[in-house]
Amino acid sequence: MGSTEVTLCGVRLDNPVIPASGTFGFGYEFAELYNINCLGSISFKGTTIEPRFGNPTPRIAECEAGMLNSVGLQNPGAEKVLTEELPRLKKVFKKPLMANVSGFSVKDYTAAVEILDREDAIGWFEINISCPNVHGGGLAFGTSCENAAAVTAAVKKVTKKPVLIKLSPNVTDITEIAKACEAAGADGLSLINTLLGMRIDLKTKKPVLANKAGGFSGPAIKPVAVRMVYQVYEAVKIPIVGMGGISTAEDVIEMMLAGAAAVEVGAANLVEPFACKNIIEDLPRVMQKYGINNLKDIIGGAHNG
Amino acid sequence: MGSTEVTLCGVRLDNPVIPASGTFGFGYEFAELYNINCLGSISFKGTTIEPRFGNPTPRIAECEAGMLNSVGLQNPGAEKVLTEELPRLKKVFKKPLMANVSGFSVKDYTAAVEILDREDAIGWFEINISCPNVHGGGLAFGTSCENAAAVTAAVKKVTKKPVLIKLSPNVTDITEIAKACEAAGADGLSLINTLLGMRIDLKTKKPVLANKAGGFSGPAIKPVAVRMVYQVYEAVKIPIVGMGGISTAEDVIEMMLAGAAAVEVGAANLVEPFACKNIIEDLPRVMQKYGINNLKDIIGGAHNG
Amino acid sequence: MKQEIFKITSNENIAPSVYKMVLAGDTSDITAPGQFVNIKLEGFYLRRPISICDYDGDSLTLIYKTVGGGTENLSLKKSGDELDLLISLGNGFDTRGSGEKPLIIGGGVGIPPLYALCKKLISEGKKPAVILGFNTRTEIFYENEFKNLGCEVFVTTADGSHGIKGFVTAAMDKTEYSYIYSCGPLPMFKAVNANAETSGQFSFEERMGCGFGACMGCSLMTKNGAKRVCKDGPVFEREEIEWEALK
Amino acid sequence: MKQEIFKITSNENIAPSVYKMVLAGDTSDITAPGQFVNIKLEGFYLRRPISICDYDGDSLTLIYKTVGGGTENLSLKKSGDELDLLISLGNGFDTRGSGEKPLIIGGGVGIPPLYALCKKLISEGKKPAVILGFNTRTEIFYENEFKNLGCEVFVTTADGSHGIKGFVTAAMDKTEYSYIYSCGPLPMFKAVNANAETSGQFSFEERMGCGFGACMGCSLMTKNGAKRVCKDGPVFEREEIEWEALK
Repeated sequence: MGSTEVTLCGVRLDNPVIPASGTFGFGYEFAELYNINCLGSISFKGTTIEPRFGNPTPRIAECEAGMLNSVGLQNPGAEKVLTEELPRLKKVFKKPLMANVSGFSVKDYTAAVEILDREDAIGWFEINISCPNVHGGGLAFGTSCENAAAVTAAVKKVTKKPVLIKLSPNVTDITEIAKACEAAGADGLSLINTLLGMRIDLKTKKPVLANKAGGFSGPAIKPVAVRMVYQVYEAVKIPIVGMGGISTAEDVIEMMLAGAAAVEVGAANLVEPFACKNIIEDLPRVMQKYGINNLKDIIGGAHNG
Repeated sequence: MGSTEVTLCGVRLDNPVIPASGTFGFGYEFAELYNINCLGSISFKGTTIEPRFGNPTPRIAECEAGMLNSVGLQNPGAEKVLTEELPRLKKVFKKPLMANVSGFSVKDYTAAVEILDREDAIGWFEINISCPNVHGGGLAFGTSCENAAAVTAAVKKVTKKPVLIKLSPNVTDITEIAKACEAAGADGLSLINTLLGMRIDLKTKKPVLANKAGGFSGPAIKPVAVRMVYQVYEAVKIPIVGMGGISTAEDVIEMMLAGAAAVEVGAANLVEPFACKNIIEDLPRVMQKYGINNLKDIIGGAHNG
Repeated sequence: MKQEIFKITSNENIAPSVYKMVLAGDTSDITAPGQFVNIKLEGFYLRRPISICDYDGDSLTLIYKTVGGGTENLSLKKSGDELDLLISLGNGFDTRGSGEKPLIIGGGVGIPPLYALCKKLISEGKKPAVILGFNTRTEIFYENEFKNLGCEVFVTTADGSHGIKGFVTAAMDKTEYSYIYSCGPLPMFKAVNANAETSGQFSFEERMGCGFGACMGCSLMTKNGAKRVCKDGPVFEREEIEWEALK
Repeated sequence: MKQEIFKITSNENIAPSVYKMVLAGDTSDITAPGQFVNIKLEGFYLRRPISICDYDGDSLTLIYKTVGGGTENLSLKKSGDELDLLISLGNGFDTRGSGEKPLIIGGGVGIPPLYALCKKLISEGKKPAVILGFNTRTEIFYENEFKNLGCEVFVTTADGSHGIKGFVTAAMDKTEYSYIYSCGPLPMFKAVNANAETSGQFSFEERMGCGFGACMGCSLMTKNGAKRVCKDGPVFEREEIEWEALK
């Protein structure tokens, strides 16, 4: 049987499958269903320095092969995440965690990272500069090279853990932002965050979401994600965590061939709570089908020749 | 029965349904199947000043709820379109046509428009500044406000017909490009062109398309299209032709509520050759279901209140 | 929560756009009336949450209204078809503080989960009264089913075509009650709350992503902070609801 | 071209990963062997083009290989299931210039459309010879069907496990011929062309968007300019093919 082991910024993962932030909470709901220690890691619910309720409801809409959300970073704030959520999560998950952090200013980011940095179980920070659902918030950092670099550099100063920057796909040239983050010291990149989308309700003749637009995720966006991971892989040397519509073991392999060193599974967790477990269990079979012995050998494989 | 009539830049259409350029050829294939005079108009195959074969094959890939193409503007060149294709098309279609024009320089665009401008049956020009499949080509115009404005202004000088500019969704802020085109004299806007996407073949471990990336269309991209039409509607005063994944009469209404004065149907024509006819025939029923008497009254309706 | 495959036993139209589906499968995970299931439907990305109307050891009754493509698809399912369900989601109703004579108030398709609740209250020796609100006579369903449980049932119709003319509140003074259980549209909740003389529980509806607490799509701000309708609810106590903020 | 609903009569596995499907429906639109149908499959965005193996007034035979999700889905269809087909796409083979003794050369799943061609040639009083190329004995299909038409049939296998060892070219000198008709993989085409002593027609395959000439997805540059494999092809004459450019 082939090996699914990969390394992300020097930290070993049993397999590259990581539930994406915002689709897995702090893991307890899933731990009721299966032993979540089968996961490569968990990117937990996006955390901000202050507690947030998020946007008004409705904040979910269905699309063809996907969904919109406008949750808007609901979370109990970094201090409570550190003292209440993570101790609970650590009871059911024994591997390094990925801490997803959002903010509205450089200081927001560094303050939240400083608090969470006290937790040894955190293996990586994933700095979200691309949330489409907060006005004047993270997305402003994700669409400007200067701002992206500023956040990256500031966060790097306050933690010794590897720092991944989560990039927005809603930009003209994602490789420019990627390169700016790399130059500012990022240890890795996560992409893509959600596309900005909208649905309109024919009955009410208004946008379905109270916030009007929302983040579009699910299998529908996978071709955009694969393209961007492929482009960024050629633009930077730091590792990429690929995401966007991954729902099957085949999708994991496609994303890794494009250049991902690990992957995150997002919307799939919401419609198929066993999605990550199923993918992990199916990986050896699919690897064998496509003649892959060692999963890490295929990272960026589509660029060869 | 309600009225489906709309007006686009002063030209009346029996209904807002227009097959999108590149998915309907010059209409003959469809005229074998049904009387295409039921269509609002036809945006014919993207025309360049010189004949083009386009990109190497394979140039089609399947996606979840959509497809990629990297055709790359195959066409016989403006002169042959004028003298061979349009006379044939005019035999089977008796309404004003939309002439879709692409180029690699401002002069390319104006030269092709000058040739096609001789054809009285052309009701509008649709200037494609957003083709994702040509290197150093149209897309460069579609991602820069200055270039978009330059093409718009130049084309406006060589024709008296209404000029629509077809915008790329692969930008950070589509409203900036839209406003630049409006300021440069555009009479209307078409959006969205395809998203840039990629699929990788697990067997060959290479991109499916010979050109690697391609334009992503189909129902999967509709939420992005609706969002962009909604945003652009608030940014400009000129009419919008909305497109991106439209496959049903409900989709037409959703896009018009977002702000489209007319719509184009693209990928749907390829998998369901009767798609436009079916949509047009279904419109009155769906209008009645949602209490719509006069289709043109709902344009931008989702912005009210 | 469990993921289970259920087999459809029957699926019938019982009122305009309202269907009753009976399914066979393992219901052992259900802990309280008022919980719901989340149904996977081919061709739709999100599951469809439907409240549980009734259940016993190996069967489940769902009553749902066709409001869009998903529920229309569900209405076309046939006896023998199988469905992938996430079962027993949400907290459900708590019957412990109901007192001797709880009042059950349901409006339209908010009525179904109150049926299993009513049965449970009766099994506990309580004497629930029931108010069922509809717009008009033709939309009425489950009046006899509640009567057959042996409770006092008041039906209201907005147009007076059957029972008491008016909204559910028009029947609230027809009976004494020790507690309120309600499920229905938000305007009805507000009217019930304005007229209520006791504590009570209200079962909420919201557009959901997952249905099991992962996505925070369906959050509701309460006096005890942000709650997930799907996981911490759908049933909330009258006292914790931010009545002024509801819209 | 027509859009027609066909009903599946049978769908059976005839070789490893190779299936034979017979469908009932209106085939009157077919004008030549070598045309293809484009099949709508639930859950797949693009239709799947499959060449027509055989047909009469009200039935159609397709032989296809499962190479991905779409064809795997097709292989699971049952007798009685209905399929939405665009029927009689492409130009098909032209039998007019074949001479008395045309040679039919097929490789693997390129073989099916040559069967209806062979029948047509025979019906026109010609005496076709047939070369069928496979990798190995277990993959062979339709050898007997061609023999039953009364023609001379040569089977080649790359590993020599049946018939003549080698590729189809190993059999090309076993018979005299007046013309060539070929369908199969590109390397086979090149080898056939290198050995061919007469004119001929070659049926091409390419990833298609629409299958009926609208999208220009499957273009092929020929000596007569750009051609659409789906509409102007799939059959092209040996003389118009840009052999050097094929890859």
